[in-house]
Amino acid sequence: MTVASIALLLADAAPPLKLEDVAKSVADNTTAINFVWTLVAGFLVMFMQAGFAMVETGFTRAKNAAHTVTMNFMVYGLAMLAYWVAGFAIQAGGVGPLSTLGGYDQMNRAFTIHVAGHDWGLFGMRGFFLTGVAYNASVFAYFLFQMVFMDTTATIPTGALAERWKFSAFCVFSLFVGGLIYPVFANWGWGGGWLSQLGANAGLGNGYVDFAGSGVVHLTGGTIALVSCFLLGARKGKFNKDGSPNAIPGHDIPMAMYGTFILCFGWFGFNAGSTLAGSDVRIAVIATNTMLAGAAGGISAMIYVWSKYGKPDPSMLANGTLAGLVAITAPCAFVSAPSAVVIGLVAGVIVCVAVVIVERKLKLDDPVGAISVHGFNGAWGLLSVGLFADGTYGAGTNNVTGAVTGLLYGGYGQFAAQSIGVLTNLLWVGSSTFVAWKITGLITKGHRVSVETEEMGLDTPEMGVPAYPAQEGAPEAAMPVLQKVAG
Amino acid sequence: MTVASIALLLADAAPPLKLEDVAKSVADNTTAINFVWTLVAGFLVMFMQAGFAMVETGFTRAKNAAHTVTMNFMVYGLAMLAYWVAGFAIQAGGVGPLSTLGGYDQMNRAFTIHVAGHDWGLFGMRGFFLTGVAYNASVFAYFLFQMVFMDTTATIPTGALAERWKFSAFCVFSLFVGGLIYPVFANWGWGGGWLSQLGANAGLGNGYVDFAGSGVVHLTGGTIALVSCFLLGARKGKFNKDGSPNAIPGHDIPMAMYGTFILCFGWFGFNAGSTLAGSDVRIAVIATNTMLAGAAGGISAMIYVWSKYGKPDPSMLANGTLAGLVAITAPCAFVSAPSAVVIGLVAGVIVCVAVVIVERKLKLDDPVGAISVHGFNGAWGLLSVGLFADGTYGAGTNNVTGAVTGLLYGGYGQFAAQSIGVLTNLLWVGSSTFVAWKITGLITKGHRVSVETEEMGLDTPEMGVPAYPAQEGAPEAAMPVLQKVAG
Amino acid sequence: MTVASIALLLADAAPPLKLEDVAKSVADNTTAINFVWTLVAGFLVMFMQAGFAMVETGFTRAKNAAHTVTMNFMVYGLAMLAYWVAGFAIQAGGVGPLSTLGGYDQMNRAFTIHVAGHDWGLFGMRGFFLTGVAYNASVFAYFLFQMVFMDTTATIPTGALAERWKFSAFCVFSLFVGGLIYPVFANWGWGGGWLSQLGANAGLGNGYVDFAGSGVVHLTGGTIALVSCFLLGARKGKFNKDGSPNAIPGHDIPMAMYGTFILCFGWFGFNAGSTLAGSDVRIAVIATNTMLAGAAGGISAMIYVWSKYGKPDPSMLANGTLAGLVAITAPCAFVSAPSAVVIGLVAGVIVCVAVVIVERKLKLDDPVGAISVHGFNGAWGLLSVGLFADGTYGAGTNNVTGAVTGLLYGGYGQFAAQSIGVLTNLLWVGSSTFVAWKITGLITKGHRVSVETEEMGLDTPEMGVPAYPAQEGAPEAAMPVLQKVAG
Amino acid sequence: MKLVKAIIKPFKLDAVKDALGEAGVTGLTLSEVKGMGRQKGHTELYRGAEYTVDLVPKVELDIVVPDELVGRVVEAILTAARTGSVGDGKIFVIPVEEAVRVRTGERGETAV
Amino acid sequence: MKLVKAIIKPFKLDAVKDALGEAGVTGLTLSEVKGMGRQKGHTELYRGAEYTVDLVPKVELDIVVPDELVGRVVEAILTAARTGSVGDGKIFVIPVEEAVRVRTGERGETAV
Amino acid sequence: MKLVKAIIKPFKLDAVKDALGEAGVTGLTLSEVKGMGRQKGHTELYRGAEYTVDLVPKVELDIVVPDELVGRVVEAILTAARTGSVGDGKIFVIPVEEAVRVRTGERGETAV
Ligand SMILES: Nc1ncnc2c1ncn2[C@@H]1O[C@H](COP(=O)(O)OP(=O)(O)O)[C@@H](O)[C@H]1O
Ligand SMILES: Nc1ncnc2c1ncn2[C@@H]1O[C@H](COP(=O)(O)OP(=O)(O)O)[C@@H](O)[C@H]1O
Ligand SMILES: Nc1ncnc2c1ncn2[C@@H]1O[C@H](COP(=O)(O)OP(=O)(O)O)[C@@H](O)[C@H]1O
Repeated sequence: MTVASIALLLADAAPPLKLEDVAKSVADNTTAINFVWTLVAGFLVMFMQAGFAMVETGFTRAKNAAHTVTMNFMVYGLAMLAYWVAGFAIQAGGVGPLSTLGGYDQMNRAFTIHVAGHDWGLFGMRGFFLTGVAYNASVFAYFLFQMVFMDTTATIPTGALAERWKFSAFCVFSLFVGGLIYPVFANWGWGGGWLSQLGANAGLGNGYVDFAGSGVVHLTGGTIALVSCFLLGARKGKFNKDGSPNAIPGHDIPMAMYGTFILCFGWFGFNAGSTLAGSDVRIAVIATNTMLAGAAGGISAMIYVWSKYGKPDPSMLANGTLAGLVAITAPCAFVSAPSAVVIGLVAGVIVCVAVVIVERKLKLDDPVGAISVHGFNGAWGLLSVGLFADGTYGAGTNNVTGAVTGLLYGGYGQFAAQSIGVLTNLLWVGSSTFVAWKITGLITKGHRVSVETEEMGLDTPEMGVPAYPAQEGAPEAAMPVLQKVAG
Repeated sequence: MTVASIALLLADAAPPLKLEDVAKSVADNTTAINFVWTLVAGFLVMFMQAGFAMVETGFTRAKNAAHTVTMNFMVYGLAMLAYWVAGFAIQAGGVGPLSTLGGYDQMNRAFTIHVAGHDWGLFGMRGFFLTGVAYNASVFAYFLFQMVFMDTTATIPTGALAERWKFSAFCVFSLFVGGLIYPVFANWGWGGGWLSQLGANAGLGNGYVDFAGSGVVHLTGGTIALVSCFLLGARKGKFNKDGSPNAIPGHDIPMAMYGTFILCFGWFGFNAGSTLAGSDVRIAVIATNTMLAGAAGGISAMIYVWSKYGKPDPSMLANGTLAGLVAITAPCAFVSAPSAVVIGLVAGVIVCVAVVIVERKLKLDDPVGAISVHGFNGAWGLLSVGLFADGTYGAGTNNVTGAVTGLLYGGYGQFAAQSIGVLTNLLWVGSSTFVAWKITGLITKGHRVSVETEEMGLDTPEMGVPAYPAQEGAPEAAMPVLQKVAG
Repeated sequence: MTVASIALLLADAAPPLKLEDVAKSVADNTTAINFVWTLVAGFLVMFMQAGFAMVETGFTRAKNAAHTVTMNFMVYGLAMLAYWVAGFAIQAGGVGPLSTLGGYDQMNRAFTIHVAGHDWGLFGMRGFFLTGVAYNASVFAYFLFQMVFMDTTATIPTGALAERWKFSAFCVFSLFVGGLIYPVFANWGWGGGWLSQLGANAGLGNGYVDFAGSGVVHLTGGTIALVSCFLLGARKGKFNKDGSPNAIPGHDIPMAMYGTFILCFGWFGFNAGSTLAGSDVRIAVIATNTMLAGAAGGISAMIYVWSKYGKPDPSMLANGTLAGLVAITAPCAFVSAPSAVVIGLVAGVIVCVAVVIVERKLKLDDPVGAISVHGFNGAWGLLSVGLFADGTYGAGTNNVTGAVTGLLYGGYGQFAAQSIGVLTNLLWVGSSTFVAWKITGLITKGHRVSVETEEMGLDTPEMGVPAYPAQEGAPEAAMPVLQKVAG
Repeated sequence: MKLVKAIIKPFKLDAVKDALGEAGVTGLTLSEVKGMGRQKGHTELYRGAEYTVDLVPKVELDIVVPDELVGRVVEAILTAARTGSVGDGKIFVIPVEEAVRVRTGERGETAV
Repeated sequence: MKLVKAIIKPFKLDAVKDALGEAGVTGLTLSEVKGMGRQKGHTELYRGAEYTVDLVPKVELDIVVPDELVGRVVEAILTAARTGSVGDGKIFVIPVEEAVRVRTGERGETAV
Repeated sequence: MKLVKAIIKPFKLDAVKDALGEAGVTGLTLSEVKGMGRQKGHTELYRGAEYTVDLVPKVELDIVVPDELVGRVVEAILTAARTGSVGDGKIFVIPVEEAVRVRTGERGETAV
């Protein structure tokens, strides 16, 4: 008797319960759980935009606060539309069937090259504007989740370039980040591209493994910040004639710390959501590791600064916490709790040291520490997969049978793949940033505001309004409207 | 062999797995998914209260900030209790079985009138105080979700009336919004009332279709704001003798933008949660459309203002983003991604034009732009369903077989139903606001604070405390307590 | 024909669908729903840290704002690591199988004593560092959820001790809270310890019942605050020579209210998440009751203050709302909506009266009202379970068959169990706080900053930086870096 | 030259600025200050405690004018700032020995 | 009349206000200022960099008093504001030629 | 003694402080003020409405110096604060009759 005959047999019953139908409903439930999880996680990641806005605005001066917050605000929409037009298609074209989201498999269309006996993916070519086969719930869920990740990257450089970047240049450059720079690397790491194939094609562990994006998201953001911060130059007054730096404290430390809490909150979505599956109970391990590494980063930064300068420096604590979160982002799913704590502790120290290196060796002026937090610790996060992955999770990742295993557990190839990932990121993101920066500069006639604007503060000349108008004009005065506009 | 005999047959096994039982568990899981989704979405919508509070407080002056923020804070509780006492019962009495939430069907009891051969619902009559048959998990889930929507409406007018409204009048008036004005229209649109029956009873498409409330929530809030703003009059100093307006900048632009980000975040719950079903994968399309339209609104507002005044105006960007979100709220489930972008782009321009119309033609003083954002774009959102709905979703909505289809896809009746919805909203909400306003004025001896209070700022005279006490009194001084109270 | 033969019969079909497999998948889905629910709820609770930070910082003076916000920030990580090292194991060792999270049962290992014919649990002994059998997804989910609850407790005293507590003492003391004080009581109430056994072992209702922690979390926090506030002494200037108090207004009332909204938002996770099961539809009742009680608390506080002083006091409204939330935390699952409203209304009045008692009778200086909000209303919440539980839910709680039933519904024993819980909390938490405080004082050479530091504000001397540097130093000046550090 | 120092109610600032302009004043320097005087301050309410704040927000205008203008300037302020209720403020006239315009180095009355 | 301008430590404000009241002062104007002087400022720490802030928050009191009261007022401030450590502040006495009460137009000593 | 009151552009503060130090000034008091004058203010944009703000942020320095130092102090400010564009600010010199150091009670020039 075949299933068909059972079906037949059930059919003449009322109600005609069939095992297949029930099984189908079960699968639908699993899909629904994964949709709910992926979307809720995506919402949390989107909310991180508010956190970044608060951190960056708090760490800059009041006279530039409207400019900083508006960059943070608009980068969300600008990069999103560029990603919707082109970026998503470039990234996702080789992603394969969306197995946890119902298995939809119509998106595949990657540009590949054939080298050394293998096809290596370079970029995708389907899904522009989310039309055609991309007008599908599974694709939309995937788009939303990937979009908010991209937007995290796009918002990172705004902090490093704050207090002197022309708003028009910011607008144009952000389109490049969302439409091209990020998507290409994301394709290589996550969209089935060549980095992810390093395992299957070249035998390096599971290939490039970057669970939630220490590399794809944070190192990319950090590299953009590094190159563009170098090209833009320091704020007036940051360095003295002799090259020694000055401190330029931000104007609202509590706000920066509230923002950091929002980031801690959203990061749960960032990391645990990256399973794209609520049905994968590993999400609990991921979320817990994320939490522990963030705490550890804050604590080690505090201890480091306290023992060095005699006081716990709130702004470095906040950066330390973020450093821990950035670092755990790649390894979160593959490591034990003690490893997560170690990764975080190291990250907290790295960020403190990196801040000094960036400022005093590289002579770069990064007002919020974007390069140190996202760049240095993004790289550390990628490498730490290659060190601490304990072989308990990730079997099948990137079409490689074994679980992800780092050096400390005997997996040599994995560390190599991770290292290649770091270098590739620096090369691609660095060079494409350079080109996009130059093109942007041509379009917007330069990247830098005038000296007068910088002295006065960017808010009124660039944005049209100070951040705190009552502290600027007369607190009581209603200001007569200059130009009447016909309704 | 019937199902019953299979059941029998399974019964004598150990463990006695039965297909029916398994199927029941599957259905329970689906219900659980929908509960989780609906509740989480409801929580996100509740959180929008914080966003509104920040936007409105940031857009008003420091001397009125405690008053503005406290209105935003208390409207949540005041309108909630009025809704719990009466509003929910009025709204929900004709809602039918809560199909996605377990199918509970005991809430139905609507007051209807018989006209033109059909019964038309006017209001519900069951569920007061959430007692009796309403003491049920499904009803509570539904209540929570509907409550937070109502509270969004209730909070909208506080922005338009800020900096001059007596706090006592605010308290009383908010009870009317939560207990009567909103619930009646919500019944018509969502509770099985006559607007929703325009399809089944009068052949107009699927009847009034307003997926997540461009009309029920936002246009209602905007109409209340319009009428009450007219009745309350402008702030002292807003208009000159010759009728020309003055600009009165708010005191904290970054806070307004953080608040807008919170609204963007909560709006995912607002729109995608309105399926009341995590098991409906369309949630991904809804959430993505919501995100795109918000971004598009911000960008088109920016471009519009920038090209008109030479600078991107942060406060209008924020309003533009909200305008896009308001507009997509009704059509979010029924349109493609490009349509969502178009709806958002148009909304961003509408809000810029509307702000000028409201201020310079209607001579209304709306400090935060509530009428322009929620009123004008609420109407635009409703109409855009009738234009852009592409017939891919919503079959069965309001007991009409076909999917929701707008003008551009050949659905003429739908546009008519939407237009009737807009007009009905203006009529009912406008007139009931007028009456409630007058009654409130009798109870609280007027709506307007004294001239002295307005000059000095409402905070101390109305609320008892300035928003930023250190900027008011002596920063260091501990103030002796006047009146001792026996514990 | 047995199930086995059906399975056989299905086996020769392709695909070989088996009822057991389908049933297993159904159970997996239920587990997944519960994981998603528990984690999302846990994330929301974590986010409450931001809310506490805003409330406490807003309610303190600008010159201490960096200190207050940094205590709130670091308590999260410090207490978390102490809990990870030891606290969790102490708390969870008698928790039994994690039934909603897949039924994992390897964590059990409690230290018990045998008294009056029963084994009574005192503390757990498994799960240190989350290693060994604790390296498991179910345990990690449970850990995350319990951790964020503990952290709520740990953050409560920082408000009561603000503006005068040495940061080093704060750091050390927080380790005691997370590693010992909280976990022991949490074991007694939630970890299978003796309080929870009062029903099964001593016939007192369902034993100590504290659904989401009015007692375990809030009363514990309040008791720590009470004792340590007494030991630390009042802020300079708080009391006059004659013992009469002075008001010391905080510096940012709107921020405190935004923070309160975040707490309202997170509290949904706090209470409804405490089912650890999205599959339990009671979550809707819990969430709705939570919402209603918070609203009721705010409103009754407003009415009370308004009628007493002639003005609605924004800071008391916010405290009233929190009081309602604290009070409903224990009974939220067991009571009807009208009872929730009554519990909240009473809580709003209690907090107003308690603030006066604490300040004018006990002569304690609690800048943010932590003792009144969390202590008094934590106790009220515990007792209200014993009064209002209506017997519709909680059957089987603490291994007692019947549903949880309070005095008003005939359940006498329950009220007794709750009262024992309150007393036990005061005794254990009070005495262990005293000891931990003294030990901390030895380590950090006292708890109190110098008089000069307190006069100048704690920010610069303790933390190294003022909260709002531009208001302190010269707004424009970039400050030369003193000490150069070799990279 | 004299320094005319006027302490006024904040919401009168616009009117006073206009009146000064008409009186021929071309420049002034303004700061936000708090005043204590006959105007009694007010009661505030914070976390269930009432207390009195005896400091009232005021705006202070510093206007340096040639001697012959002092009378007109004082009159202009008097008229524009007066509401008739306690706390309207004060005007103090203080001698100035020299004024210098930073931009040009001009001295004396032409500098103001 | 004289303008007594006192720059004091912020936390001494309450004591000074009380002492002035006892000395017969009925009005004053206060502003928050920053001072530089012998008091050396302090070191701050921001994102891993130590730096010195040489501006210290102070409160400045402007009190216009009849000539005969100047001595008592100065004494009152001296006593109330002194802590004995560097940075206690300064008192400057500046001549005032005229005082006007805006509310009434009164001039001279009765105006203050 | 004289009170030298200098109103300057905020971003010139550092340069002026340095120049004053070289000129022998050991103490000063600073406040953030807003100025109106020839410098025309600027246009701002808020919610779709353009408006002019005629108040410009400035920093005011109050420096009390012995008579013989006035010239050098004024010169130092002039040189350090000048940008050459409108709005560079003013320096006013006002007589001071007495100075007292709160900490010690010292009077006269040694007090400043
Ligand atoms: N002796 C004084 N010295 C300096 N400022 C004063 C003096 N007396 C009053 N003021 C200022 O003038 C303001 C108004 O004075 P007040 O006595 O309240 O009312 P009125 O000017 O109507 O008599 C005060 O708030 C204070 O700023
Ligand atoms: N020459 C001066 N002119 C104006 N204000 C001064 C002058 N010298 C000092 N001050 C003010 O007095 C305050 C205290 O002076 P400082 O030299 O630090 O201590 P002390 O008064 O104990 O000698 C300074 O912070 C500054 O505000
Ligand atoms: N008559 C005046 N009294 C007091 N302050 C003045 C006066 N005129 C100008 N100021 C101050 O000097 C600043 C600069 O003056 P302004 O006329 O704009 O430029 P400039 O000094 O280059 O002529 C003003 O912003 C104001 O603060």
